[in-house]
Amino acid sequence: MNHLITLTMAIYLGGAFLISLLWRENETVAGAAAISFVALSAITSVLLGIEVFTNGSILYFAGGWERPLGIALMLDPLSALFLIMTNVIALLVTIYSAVYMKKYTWTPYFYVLFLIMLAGMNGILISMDIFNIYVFLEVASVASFMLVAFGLRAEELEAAIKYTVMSFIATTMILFAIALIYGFTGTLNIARFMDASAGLTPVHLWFLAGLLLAGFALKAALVPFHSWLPDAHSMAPAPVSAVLSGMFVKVAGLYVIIRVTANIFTNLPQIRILLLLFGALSMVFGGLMAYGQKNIKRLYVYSTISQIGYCAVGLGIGGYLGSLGVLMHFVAQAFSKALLFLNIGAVEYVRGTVESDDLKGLNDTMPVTTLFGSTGMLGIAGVPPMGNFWSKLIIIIAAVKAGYTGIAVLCIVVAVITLGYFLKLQRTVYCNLTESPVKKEAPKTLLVPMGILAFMVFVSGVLLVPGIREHTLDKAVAVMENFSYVDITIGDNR
Amino acid sequence: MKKKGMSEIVQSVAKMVFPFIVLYGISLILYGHITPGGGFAGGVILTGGFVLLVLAFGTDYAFRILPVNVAKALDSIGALGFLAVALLGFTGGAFFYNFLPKGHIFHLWSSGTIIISNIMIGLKVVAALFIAIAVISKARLIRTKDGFQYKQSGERKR
Amino acid sequence: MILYILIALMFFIGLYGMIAKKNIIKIIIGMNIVGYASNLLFVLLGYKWDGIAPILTEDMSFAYFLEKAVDPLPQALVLTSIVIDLAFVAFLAALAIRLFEKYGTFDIDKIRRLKG
Amino acid sequence: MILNQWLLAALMLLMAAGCVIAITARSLTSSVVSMGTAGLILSILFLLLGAPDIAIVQVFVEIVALIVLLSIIRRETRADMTTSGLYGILTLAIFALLLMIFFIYGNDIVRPLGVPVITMGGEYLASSSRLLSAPNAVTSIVLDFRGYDTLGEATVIFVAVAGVVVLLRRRGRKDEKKGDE
Repeated sequence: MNHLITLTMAIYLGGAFLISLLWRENETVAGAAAISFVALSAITSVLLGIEVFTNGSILYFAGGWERPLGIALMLDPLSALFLIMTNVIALLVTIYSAVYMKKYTWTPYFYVLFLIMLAGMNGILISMDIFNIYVFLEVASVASFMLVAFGLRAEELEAAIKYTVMSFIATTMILFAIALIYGFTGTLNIARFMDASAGLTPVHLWFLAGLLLAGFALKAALVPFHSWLPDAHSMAPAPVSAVLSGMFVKVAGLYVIIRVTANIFTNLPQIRILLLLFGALSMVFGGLMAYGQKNIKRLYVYSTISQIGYCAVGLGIGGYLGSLGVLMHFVAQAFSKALLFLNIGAVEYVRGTVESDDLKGLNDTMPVTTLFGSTGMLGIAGVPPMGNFWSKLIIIIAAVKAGYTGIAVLCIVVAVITLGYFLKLQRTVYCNLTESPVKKEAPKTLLVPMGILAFMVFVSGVLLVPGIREHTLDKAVAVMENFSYVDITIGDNR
Repeated sequence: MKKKGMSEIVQSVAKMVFPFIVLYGISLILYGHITPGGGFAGGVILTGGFVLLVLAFGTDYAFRILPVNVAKALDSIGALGFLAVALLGFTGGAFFYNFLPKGHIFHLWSSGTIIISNIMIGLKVVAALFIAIAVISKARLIRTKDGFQYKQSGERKR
Repeated sequence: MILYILIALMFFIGLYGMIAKKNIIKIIIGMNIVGYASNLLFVLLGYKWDGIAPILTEDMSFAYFLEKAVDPLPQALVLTSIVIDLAFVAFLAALAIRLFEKYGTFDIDKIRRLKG
Repeated sequence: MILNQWLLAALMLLMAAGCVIAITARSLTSSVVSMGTAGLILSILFLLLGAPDIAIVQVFVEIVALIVLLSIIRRETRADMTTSGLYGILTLAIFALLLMIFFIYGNDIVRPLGVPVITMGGEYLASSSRLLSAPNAVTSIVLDFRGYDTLGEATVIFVAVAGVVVLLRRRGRKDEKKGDE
């Protein structure tokens, strides 16, 4: 069972190499192969997740070398949650892209790049070695640059170069931090570094934390570092946007920031204040920018920035409620963001535009798509039965309890702003009657993944129900709260 | 770069030097676990040899020695081979386990899977960088009245 | 210490090239220079005075090797990061060609069709 | 001790000078070439610092990067006529400030040169030839102990080259009009 931990990543890599070797010319076979590889990996990750949530974390050493020689890989409840989410969303998105990508040329290469991006994300999630995280971050990022520029239009290329340069700055900062970590403590393993960091001076800690946090905040697009995200995510093909906005910023940014704040720099509580500040800025800025957008994809992207801000705020507040809020918000957010991007992709597939001025009366022409789109929007806006409502509520309660009343008020205000811009969008785009409604629905292959995601958005709140919560989210929160994994990573030898 | 390549002196020197570069690259790859070198070093040196050919004779000549489809296949095969070495490690109990006998130190056939990995990485690096350089140096921009027109010189399919 | 300050200087030169310069080629050069700085930092951090390369030869005693050899791990990491930098250069070169086709310039300020 | 701090510092100063020229030169060709100079000095430094493996890789990677960069400089763009203006001065000022901070606190952040903590590295040195019978410790780290990193690295090259091929295809969408033929 433990061997499966590397398999999710290896399946993606093997799939990508095989597609580029055998089915470079054949779009249909490449698509089918990609779907089956992703499905295989999704099944594996669900199995792994069940194992982790029932029997506890898995520790694995690449090459069979015991520490400190081998690279430590680790799947604890926190990373298992992210892993399952990544691969399930990836499966739905891949099915969707089998039809959506038909208008692009060279789609086999799209699958190659897409699978490698997923492999990189899986690699980040299972790794406990900071240099390994850097390598797989680069794998995922480099693949995502290409995917952003895949359509080869002028704007897409422009977005790609901005994204590349900003991303390179981020990864260089991370690399410098890794060099300094290695130079001072002689280790690359996160858990061992946490042990060694007790002997470091505050100057050193601040320097490392600053570099790492700046790097990963660039990846997560928290507000002072957000400039690349609106271009890159709005210009990518819809399936890529769905994965980038739904999962990639959360895996490459949020997940690693959780690791950095909660598991590495535990004796530097001031980091949390910094995160609170960045989070509040992102929330407000993203919300306000989204209000004025005419391009619907851009609106969704600014909403991503705003919602990442919620996660950062929850992380900044900390404590049981804050951490629970972060994870719940992440789950609900990932499903609804992926749904929204797939939805707007379907609209673009049928109507050929994403400008809100050119789209009218979608409610009449594309009723099913509209239904799913509304579900996603209401989900993000935080209307009661959906998961986002509960997560926002938890974050607000946590803020009040921790004494950050101002932040709590800000969270409520931004929630209202979010509802506001989605209602505005609803009014102009979906409910505005056209003179002669002609029904032209998106193909079924596009609708089915959206339907599943819409269902997920509805039921994601179920994770909070007592009885289910104890077995899923609470275990992940425990990893963020007290570092139980240290016992198995450090304890047994050396 | 240019259609006909460089002058005759450069071309004949390139022709003489190329086999030695290839030989040196291969020896670096094979002896990577004993002496300085290894898959990456050998791979980039082999790429240097091909770069010399591309510069001296143009991309078409280089493509005759290593056709682009073969290079693409080699790229994937190298990557797959390295992944296969990693996955075959499961027979010994772990991902990337060195499952072959380690042999004697300072002998060529020693240290288990390292030599296979070296060959695979070398293949991968040379094929990948060759494709990158060839494709980039084949790219042409032709000036038209409203901007530029992109074209690959010597039009080949994929 | 002076060596580390020189590395920091090089890092900032490269970063200046990436952030303040507007030409794509200059940006790529800046990226490369930042890469040099980080690679050199890694190798310096593993260096021992009078160190030898971490490669055992037949006429060398094992104890001498263990005492004198420099840290091999940073070198392995640098190998990885050199190759990643090269990948960035190749990819950005291709991107620059395509951008020149669409915009007719390498000037980042003129490549600006997307709003804010 | 032939190899002292000042020799290394002199070489690095030369390298830094190359970097400054590369960033500031108006002519793009000369700036690319001075970047290449800096890279070759870097490979000499690697050789002096006991890292022959990466010295070899650095030389050839530098050449490949140089050729790639030179081949994309076009007649229209020989000179870099862009200016940074106030923004550039601001950036420089911030960097100078950061450099000052590093100058003050540097001793807290890095260990003195030449006395590293070789905890992990020592293990690798010992086990490379004992367990794997591979005398070259760097190769055995790259391909065995930390082979998993190398898998990621090989994937980065793979994906970068796939990206180059994808970026330089004729057209991106099927509905766009064909090229000139």
